Amino acid sequence: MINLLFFGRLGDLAKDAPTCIASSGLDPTPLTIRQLMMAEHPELAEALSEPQVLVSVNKMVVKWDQPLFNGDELAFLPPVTGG
Amino acid sequence: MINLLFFGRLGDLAKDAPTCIASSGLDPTPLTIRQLMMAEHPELAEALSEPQVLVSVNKMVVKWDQPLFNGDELAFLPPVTGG
Amino acid sequence: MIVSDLVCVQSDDFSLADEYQRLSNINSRVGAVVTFCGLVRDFESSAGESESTKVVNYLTLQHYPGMTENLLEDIVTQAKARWDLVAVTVIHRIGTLAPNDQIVFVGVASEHRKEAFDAAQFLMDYLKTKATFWKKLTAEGKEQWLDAKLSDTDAVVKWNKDSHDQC
Amino acid sequence: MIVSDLVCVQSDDFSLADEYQRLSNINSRVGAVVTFCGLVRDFESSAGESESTKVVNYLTLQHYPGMTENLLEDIVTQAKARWDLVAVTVIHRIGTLAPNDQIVFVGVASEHRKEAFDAAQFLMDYLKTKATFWKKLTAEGKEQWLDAKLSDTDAVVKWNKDSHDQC
Repeated sequence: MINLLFFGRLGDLAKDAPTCIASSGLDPTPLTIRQLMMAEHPELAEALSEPQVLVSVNKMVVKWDQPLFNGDELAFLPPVTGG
Repeated sequence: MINLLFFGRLGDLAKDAPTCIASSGLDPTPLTIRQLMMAEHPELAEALSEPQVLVSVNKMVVKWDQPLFNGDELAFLPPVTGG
Repeated sequence: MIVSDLVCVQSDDFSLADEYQRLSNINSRVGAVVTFCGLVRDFESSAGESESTKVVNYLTLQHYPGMTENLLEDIVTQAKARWDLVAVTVIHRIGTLAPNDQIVFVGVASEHRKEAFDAAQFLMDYLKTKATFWKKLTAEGKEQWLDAKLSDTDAVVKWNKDSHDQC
Repeated sequence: MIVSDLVCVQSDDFSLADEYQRLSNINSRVGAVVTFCGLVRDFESSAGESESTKVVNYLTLQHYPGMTENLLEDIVTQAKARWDLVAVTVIHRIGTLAPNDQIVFVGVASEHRKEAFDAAQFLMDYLKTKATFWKKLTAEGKEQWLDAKLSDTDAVVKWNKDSHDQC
């Protein structure tokens, strides 16, 4: 399984989205997982596609085509607003 | 009378120098007063001649040829080292 | 990050006096301590809405536990590589904050003032744009996630530029 | 200088906590407070003597009463003309100070952080080169008036340059 985290405004849109997803089968990447969301969570998938959204795997920012493995923690990060 | 103040290292050299000087007679300026010191306080006069030394009259920095008047407070200011 | 540095994400408030005490007493090399405290203001101009201002009820700060601490420690390490610093503290609060509450503390102790000023400003600029915090504003009864500010992004670009060509 | 600003030359110590309290509570516009504290270090490298370092016994700070306060108020007025600031505090101690003692405090409260950082640094740079203070160092039993540092003069030149051509 790959664990999914959604922060900031993405968290509000992801209330009904899965918190994990099977890692078998499709050679998963952040991009393919985003595409998978399109069918059942189109509003979320659209928000994830905004160019400022970053993805991290196991708390490190990665590219959207980073291969994912069983047990990975994938997080979707809208632009940060700390301080 | 013109009151004289010497700060920092100049104060140490001015221990025996006058604390005031008659304003009558010589159209006094900081420069003429410094020149007057030359005879009796040559070490002090030399220190006052260093290019970094500034003069103030009544707590405002002025040029060395500023005319002085009775009651003025003339101060000799070596480079400041606050903070 | 070495033992003299401190990075903390917490819901509790912090005390400037305590943090200053720690920084100024670390060792006798310290000649300069610069501190920055960020406070919640009671209005927030939203650039998208023609600079209208709203009365803030409260801010809710969310973060990504673990990742945030890593990023803050990384920023501190970068600052210490760039300037000769004695000690650094970064504290960021999370949870619900009201107007006038303290949000963020950055403190830098160094021998000379320029290093402390530059490093504190660098830490704040990076923290604003890199650390995984998100702010939700509740104002006039409505909730809204805040957008990143362009001026904050520009502030970081400046530091990257500085490291290439000093002007 | 307006009533929200404070300039003080005193032999008494100051409390960072009290000064921060005053600045952060002046009004609800304040979103950023930057403070600088200068401390007496226990060594003083004298550039003239091939960077040798001496153990400091104490520093004696002299100033020109009346003129110093005027100059500090003038520097504060300049800073407030240059940046949008809510409140400023400048405190400088005089008399005999030991290693680790606090010498100088500058605090700036503003809406946004950049103004507070820039103004605090400007105030320190000007204070160092313009305000009528003189330091006598007593180290290893010998008294010596300290020389002005070239780096401090350079720091002020930078601000004058900034006002002409921003880079």
